[in-house]
Amino acid sequence: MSLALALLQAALLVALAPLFSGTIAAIKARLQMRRGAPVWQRYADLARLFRKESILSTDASWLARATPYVVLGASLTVATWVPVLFASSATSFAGDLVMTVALLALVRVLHALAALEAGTTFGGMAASRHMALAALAEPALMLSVFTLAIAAGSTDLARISRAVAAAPHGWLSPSHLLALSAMWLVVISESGRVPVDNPATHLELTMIHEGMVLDYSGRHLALLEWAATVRQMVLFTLVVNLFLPWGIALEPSGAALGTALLAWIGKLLACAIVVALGESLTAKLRLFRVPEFLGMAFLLSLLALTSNSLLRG
Amino acid sequence: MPLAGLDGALFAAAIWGLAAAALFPAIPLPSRFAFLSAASRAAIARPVAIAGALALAAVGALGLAGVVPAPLRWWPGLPGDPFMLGVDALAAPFLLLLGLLTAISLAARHPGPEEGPAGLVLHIGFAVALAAVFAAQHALLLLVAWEGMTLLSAALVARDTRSARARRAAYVYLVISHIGAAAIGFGLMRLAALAGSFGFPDLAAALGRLPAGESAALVSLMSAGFAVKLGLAPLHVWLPLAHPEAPAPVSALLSGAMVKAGLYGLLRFGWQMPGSPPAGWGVTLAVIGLFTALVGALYAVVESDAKRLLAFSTVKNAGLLALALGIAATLLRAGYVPLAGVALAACLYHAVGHGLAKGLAFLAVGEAVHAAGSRDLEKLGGLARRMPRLSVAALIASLSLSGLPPLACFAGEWLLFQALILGLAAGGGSMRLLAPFSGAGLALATALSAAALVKLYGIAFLGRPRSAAAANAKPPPRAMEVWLLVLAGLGLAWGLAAPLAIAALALPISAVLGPGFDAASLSGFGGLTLSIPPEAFASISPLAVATLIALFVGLVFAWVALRGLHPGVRRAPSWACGVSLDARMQYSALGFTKPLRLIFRPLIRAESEISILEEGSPYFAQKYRYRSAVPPLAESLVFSPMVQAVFWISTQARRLQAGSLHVYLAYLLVTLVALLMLAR
Amino acid sequence: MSFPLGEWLPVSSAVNLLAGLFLLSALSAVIQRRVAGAILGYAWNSRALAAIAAVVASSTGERHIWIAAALVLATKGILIPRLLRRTAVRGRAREEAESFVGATTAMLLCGVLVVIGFTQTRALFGASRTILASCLPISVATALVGLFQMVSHRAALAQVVGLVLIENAIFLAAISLTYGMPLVVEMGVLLDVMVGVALLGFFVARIEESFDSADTSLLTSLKG
Amino acid sequence: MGLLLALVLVAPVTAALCLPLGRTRWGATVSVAGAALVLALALALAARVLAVGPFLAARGWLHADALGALLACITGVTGLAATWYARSYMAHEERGHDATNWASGRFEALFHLLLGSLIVASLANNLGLMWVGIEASTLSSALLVGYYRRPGAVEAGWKYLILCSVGITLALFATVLLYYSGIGHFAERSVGLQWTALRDLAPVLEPRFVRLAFLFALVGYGTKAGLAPMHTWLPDAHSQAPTPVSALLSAALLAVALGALMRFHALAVRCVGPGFSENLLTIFGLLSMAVAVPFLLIQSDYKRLLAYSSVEHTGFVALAVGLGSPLALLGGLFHLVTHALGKSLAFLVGGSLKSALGSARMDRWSGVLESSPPLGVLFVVAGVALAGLPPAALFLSEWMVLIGGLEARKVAAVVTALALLAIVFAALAFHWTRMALGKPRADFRDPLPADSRRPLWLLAAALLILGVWLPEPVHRLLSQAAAVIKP
Repeated sequence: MSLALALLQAALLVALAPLFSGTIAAIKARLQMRRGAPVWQRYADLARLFRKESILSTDASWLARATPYVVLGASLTVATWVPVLFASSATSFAGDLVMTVALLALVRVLHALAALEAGTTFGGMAASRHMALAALAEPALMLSVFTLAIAAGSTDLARISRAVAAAPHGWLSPSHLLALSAMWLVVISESGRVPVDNPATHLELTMIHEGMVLDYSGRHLALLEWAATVRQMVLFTLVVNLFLPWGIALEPSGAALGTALLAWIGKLLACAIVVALGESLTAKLRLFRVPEFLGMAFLLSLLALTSNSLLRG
Repeated sequence: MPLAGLDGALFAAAIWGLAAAALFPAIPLPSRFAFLSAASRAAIARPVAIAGALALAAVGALGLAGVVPAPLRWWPGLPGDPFMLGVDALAAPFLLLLGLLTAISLAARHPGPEEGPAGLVLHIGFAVALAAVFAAQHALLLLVAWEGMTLLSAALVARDTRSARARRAAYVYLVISHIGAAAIGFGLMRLAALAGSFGFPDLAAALGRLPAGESAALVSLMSAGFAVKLGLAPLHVWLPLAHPEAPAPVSALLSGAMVKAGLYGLLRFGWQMPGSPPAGWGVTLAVIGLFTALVGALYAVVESDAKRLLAFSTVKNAGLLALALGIAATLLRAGYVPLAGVALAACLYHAVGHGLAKGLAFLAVGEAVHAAGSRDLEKLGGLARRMPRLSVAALIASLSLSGLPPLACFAGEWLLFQALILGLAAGGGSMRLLAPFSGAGLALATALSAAALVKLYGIAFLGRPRSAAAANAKPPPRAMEVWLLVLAGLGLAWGLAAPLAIAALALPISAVLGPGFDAASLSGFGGLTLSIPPEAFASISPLAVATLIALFVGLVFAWVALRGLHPGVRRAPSWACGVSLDARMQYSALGFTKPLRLIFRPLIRAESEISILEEGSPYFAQKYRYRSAVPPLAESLVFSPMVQAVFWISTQARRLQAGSLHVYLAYLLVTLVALLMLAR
Repeated sequence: MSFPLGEWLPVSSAVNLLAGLFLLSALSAVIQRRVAGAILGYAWNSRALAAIAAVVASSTGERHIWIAAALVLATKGILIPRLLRRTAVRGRAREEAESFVGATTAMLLCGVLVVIGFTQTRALFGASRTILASCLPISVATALVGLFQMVSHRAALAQVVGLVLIENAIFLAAISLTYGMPLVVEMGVLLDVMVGVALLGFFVARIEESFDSADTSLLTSLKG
Repeated sequence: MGLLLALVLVAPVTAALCLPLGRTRWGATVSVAGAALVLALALALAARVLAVGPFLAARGWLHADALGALLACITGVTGLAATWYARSYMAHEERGHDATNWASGRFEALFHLLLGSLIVASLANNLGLMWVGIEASTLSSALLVGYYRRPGAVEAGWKYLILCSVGITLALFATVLLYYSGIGHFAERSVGLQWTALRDLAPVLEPRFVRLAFLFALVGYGTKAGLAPMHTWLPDAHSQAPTPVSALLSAALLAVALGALMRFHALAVRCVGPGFSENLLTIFGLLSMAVAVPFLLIQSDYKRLLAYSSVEHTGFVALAVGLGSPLALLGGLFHLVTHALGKSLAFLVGGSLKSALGSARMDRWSGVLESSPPLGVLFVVAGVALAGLPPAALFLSEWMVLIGGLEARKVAAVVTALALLAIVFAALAFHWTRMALGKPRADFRDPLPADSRRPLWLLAAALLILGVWLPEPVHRLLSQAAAVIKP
C-alpha cells in the first residue's frame, strides 16, 4: 500500500516535472508581455529529443554514456521518498534529508564529469562554475537542514513535515522563516535559475547548466533535461512540503490525499509565480557576485540556527 | 573459543612471515650464493609477504569478532618487562585495514627491471613497522616501531635518490615526525618511569595516580605528538611533501594506513586513559580538525599535481577524523554517551573507509600518472579511453573520496552529521557553538574536496590528452588492474554494507567508550539500514539506495531500448564553434579551479600575473604568459620563522670556536675560577 | 700524622717565606715581556719549590722527599729552563713576547686571581696555621697565575712556561700537603713533565717552521 | 694477575715490534694482530670479572672491575677496527699527497702506544698511575694528531697538547688533593693513592678536599673528555688526525677520560653524597650538548661534524651519570659502548668516502648511496646510529638514560636533553640526507680495496644487533659497572 503510494508520488513528480518548468516559462512569458510557448512545450521537446539520434564526442569515454541514466536514476530515487502528498514513505528508511542532499551532490559531480568528457571549452567552464557555486551553496544548505532537523528532532523528511504540520504556527517562528528564505536562495542556485544561472540562454558568459549538457544530444540530452526538471521539482517540493506542509496528508485516506494534491499543486503554482516574478524583475548576477548571493544564504541559515538554539534557551 | 589455537598461529605467522620476507632479500650474501641472487630472493619474498599481510588482515577481522590471539613476547635483554606484540579490540580495525592495504599494495607492485630489491625490502619493512605500531603492547617497543616506521617511510619517500624534491620532502618529514616522536616518547616514558613498567595497563594506572593538571598536560603533549602523524594543521606540512614522492603502492600505504597510526595513538593514549580525555581536549581537537579539513580541502582544490592533490585530500580526511573524535569526546564529557558513540563510530568507520578509498586512489591515479609520465595535471588527459579498467578504479576512488553515497566515505559523514545535529539538539554546552560551524565547515570541506576530485578525474582521465606522453600511455599489467578492482570492490562493500561494518566495529568502540553504548544498535533490519537510536531518529540504507538507483537505471534503459528510438550512438569529433578542436582549448586544471581560487584568494593568498609576450592588435595579443601560484602558508608563516631563528642563533654561537688558543685557555681559566667561587 | 704548632713555627715561617718567593717569581714570569725573562722567572720559581721541598724534607726527615727535592732542582730548576732557553735561542722566539694585556693590567688581574685562590682555599683550613694552610692557597693562586700567563701571552714558549708554572704549583701542593706522594708516582710525573716539555719544544719548532713565527695568536686557521 | 699484566703489556710490545718492521707487509699485520690480542685479552678480562668479581694485581697498582673491563673492551674493539682499517687506509694515504716523511712504522708504533696508555688508564687502580696513563695518551696522540706535516695539523696538535696538558695538570692537582683528603687513614702512604682503598674509606675522607678534588678533576679530566667549555681542542684534533686515530680518539679516549672522571665521581658520591657531583655533571653534560648544537647545524667539514657529535654524546653520557639512577647509569655506560661503535663506523666510512671524493668538505659529498651502494649503506647506518634512531643501539641507550632520569624525577634535565637531541637529529638528518642522496659526483672513485670494508660491516652488524638484543653478559657487565660508579 504505502509502497504503492511512494511509487505514485515518484510517478507524479516525474510526470509533472516538465509541466512545472513549462509553467514557469509560460508565466514568465506572460509577465514579459510575450505569448511564449505553451506549458506543454517541455514534453514536446523531450519527445523530439528522444526521437533524435544521440551523438557523442570521439573523446568521450564510457562515463559519458552512463551519466544520463545514473543521473536520472538518482533523481528518481530521491523522488521516491520526498513527501509529496503523504507525509510518510515506504522508502524513507533508505534516505533522509542528508542522503537527499548527498544524492543531489552525486548527480552534480556526475554532471560535471560528463561535461569534461568532450574536451571542449564550454564543458570545462560550466563544470568549473558548477562545482564552485555548489561548494558555496553546500554550507547554507546544511545549516538550514540543521535548523529543520533540530526543530523536528529528525532528519527524516516525513517526520519533519509531520512535525511542522503538527505545530499549528510552528512555521511562524523566526528561525523557521529565516531557514526557509535561506533554503529558497539555495534552491534557486541549485536549480539553476536567475539570478545565479539563466536556463534560457546559450551565452557562454552566463550559462552553467546549459554548458554542461552542451555536448549531449538525442536521448541522452533528453534524459539529462528530464532529470534536471525532476530535480528542480524535487527541490521546490521539499521547500513547500518541509517548510509549509499545509494540507499534506497525515494518513492515507482518499480525501486527505485529494486535498494534499490540490494543496501541493497550489503551492507549486505559487512557487512558479514567485520564481517567474523574480526572474523577470532581477537580472542575472555576474559570476563573481554570486558568492555574495550565497553568502547571504549562509548568513540567513546561520541566523536561523542560532536564533533557533537561542529561543530554545 | 574454537579458534583459540588458530588465531595465535595466524598472528605469529603474520608477524614473522612479514619480518622474514623483509629480511630475506636484505641480507648481503657472498657471491658464491649466486643461485640465491637478491632478485630471486625478492621473487620469493613477495608472495610470502602477501600471505603474511593477508594473515594480518585475518587476525584483525578475528579481533573485531572478539578473538584475541596469544601475544608474542621476546626479551631484548633490556631492564624492564619483555617486548610484547598483541591484538586487542582497538588495534583490530587498524590491523585489518593495514593487512588489506599491504597485501594489495605489494601485489600491485610492478617495478621496472632495473630496480633492485631495496624497494621491496623497504616496502615490507615499513609494513612490519606499522604492524608493530598497531600491535605493540609495550611502551618502548611502540616507540621503537614508531621511529622505525618513520625512518623506513622516509627512506621510501626518498626512493628516487636523485630528486632534490624527494630529498627535501624526506628531510622535512623526518624532522617533524621526530619532534612528534620525542613528545610521544617523553609522555610514554614519564608514565613508564612512574609505573615502573612498560605495560599499557600500568601506564594507565600511573596516569591515574598523577595530579589532574599534570596528567592533562601529559596527555595533551602525547596527543600533539600523534597529531603530527595524523597531519593536523599546521603540523601537516610534511604530508603533502612526503606522500606524493613515494612510489604509488607506498603512497597508498602511507596515506591509507600510516596516517591512521596518529588516530590510533590519539584513541589509545589521548582518550583510552583514566581521567582522559581531559577537559577541552575534545573541543580543541574538533576545532583543529575542522580547520585542518578546510585547509586540506582548499589546498586540494587549488593543487594541480595529481598526487599532491590526493595528499591534501588526505589532510582533509585527517581533519575529518580529528573532528569526529573531538566531537565524540566533547559529547562524552557533556554526558551524552550514545551520541559520543555515534561520533566515535563515524570516526572509526571513516578511518577504515578512507583508508581503502585513498589506498585505491593512490594506486590507480599513481599508476596512471606513472604511465602518462607526469604528475602534473596540465600534461594529462584522456586516460580513461587508454586504460579503461584503471579508470573505473580511479573513478570509484574519486567518487568515494568526494563523500558521495553509497560509497565508502559517506556513511561516516552521515553519522557525524547526525551526532552534530543531535548534540546541538541536546544543547550540550560547547556543542551549541561547535556543532553549527562544524556542520557548515564539514559541508564546505566535502563540497570542496568533491570539486578537487572532479578536477583530478575530469582533467586527468577525461577530455583529450594534453601531452604526447599522455596520448600514448599504456595501461599497466592486467594483474595489477585486477588487484585494483579487488580493492575497489572492498571499498564498495565497505560502503554498501555500512550498517554491518559499523556493527562489526562495536568492540573497539566500546573498548574506547566503555559500556553504555552498543554500536550494533545502529544497524537495523538485519544490517540493511543504518539508523540512530533512540526511536530510529533517522535512517539511511546505502544498499537500498544503490538498489533503487540500479533499478531505475534498468527501467529507464529498458524503456529506451523497448521504444527502440535510435538505441545506438554515433561518434563525432567534438564541436568547437567551427574551429578544429585541439587539447589546448580545453579547460586546464588551473582554469578549472579559477573561480574557487578567486573566491578564496584572501585566505590562500593566491598570486597570479598575466604578462603579454607578443603584442598583436591592442585587443588580441599574440602571446600571453599566465603565472599563478599558491604559496604554502603554513611553511612561510609557522615554520620558516622558527628555522631562521635557530640558524641566526647558531651563527652567533659559532663565534665560540673562533680558533684562538688564548680564548680557549680563557674558557678553562674562567670555568675553573667560577667553579672555585660558586660550586665549592 | 699531625704536627704540634709550636715546634714547627720556625719551619713554617721559613716555608712561608719560600712560598712567597715562589708566588712572586711566578708573578714576575707573568709580567715579563721577553720570553727569556719568563723562563728566568720559572727557573727561580722551581728553585724556590726545591727549597721548600728541602725544608720539608729536613723537617720530616723523610728520605724520599730529599730525593724529590733533588729531582725537582735537577729537572725543573736546571734542565727544563735550559731546554726552553735553547729552543728560544734556536728559534725566532727571541723577539718580544708581547702579551694581550699590559704589565699593569696583568698585575691587577693576577692580583684578583691570587685573592680568589686565597679566599677560596684558605677557608678549607679554618683557623689552623700549619704549613699547608699557607701553601695550598699559594699553590692554587700560582696555578691560576700560570694559567693566566698562558692566556695572556702570545709566544708559544711563554705559554709553555705558564704550563710548567702550573705544574710547579701542583708540586708545591703535593709536597706541602702530603709531604710528597709515593716516589714512583713522582718519578712518573716528572718523567711525563720532561717528555711533555720536550714535545712542546718540538712543536714550537714545528710551528716556527710552518708559520715563520712563534706567535700562537696566528694559529687560527681551524675554526667553527 | 697475569691476565692484567699481559693486557697492559701487549700494546707497548706491539709498538716496539712495529717500529723496526716499518712499512713492510709485516708492520700492519703485526699491529692488527696486536690489536686483536688486546681485544681478546680485554674480553677474557671481562669474562673473568663477571666470573670471579673485581680483583687487584701488581701489588694494587692495577685492578680489574666491571668499569675498567668495559673501558678496556671499548678500547680493544675500536683499536682493532681502526688498525684493521688502517692497514689499507694508511697505505693509501701515504701514497697520497699527505705523505709523511717520517720513518715508516711510526704510525703503528704511536698508535699502539696510545692504545697501551688507554688500557693502562682504564685498568689502573693507583690514581697516580691512571694520571700517568692519560698523560701518556695525550703525548702519544698529540704526535698522531700532528702526524701529517700540514700547518693545520701542527696547529691542531699544538692546541691539543697545550689544552690537554693544562687539563691533565689540573687533574694531577685533583689527585693530590684526594690523596691529602685520605692522608692519615693509611698505614703506609703508597696505599693512599689506590682507588679501591679510597673507595673503602670514602665515608671518613675529608669532604671539603674531596669536593675541591672533584672540581679540579671535573675541569682536568673534563678537558680530556671533551666536556664543554673545555672541549675546544676536540674538533681541531679530530679533523686533523689520520682517520683511524680520529676514530680511536672519539670512541675510546673520550670514554677512558670520562671513566677517570667517573672514578672521582664515585668517590665524591660515597664521601659527600650524590647531590654535589651529580648536579655538576648534569650541568656540564647539558652544556656540552647545547654547545655542540650550533656547530652541528652549520658545519662544512665531515670530521668536525663528527667531532662535535662526540662532544654532544660525551655530554650525554656525563648527563647520564649526573642523572644518577641505576637505569640512567646503565644506559650511560651502554651509550659509551654504542657510541664507540657508531662513531668509529662513522669515522672509518668517512675515511673511505674522503679518499673517494678527494675532500672532507660535505658540500662536495652527494649521491653516496648511488655512487657506491655498500659504502652508502654503511654511511646511512652510521648516520642513523648517531642520530639515535632504531634499529641502531644508540636509540635504546639514549632512551634508557632518559627513562632513568625520569625515574630519578629530574624532569627538567630530561626535557632539555630531549629538546637538544631533537635539534641534533634535525642537524644530522640535514647533512646525511644531503650527502647520501642527490646526484652522485662524477669523480667518485673508491681507491680502497673492498676488504677494507670488512671491519665496517662488523661494526654496523654489532650496532644493529645490540639495537634489538642486549646479550645477558653485556647486560651484567654494564650493571656491575654502574654499581661501581654508584652502589
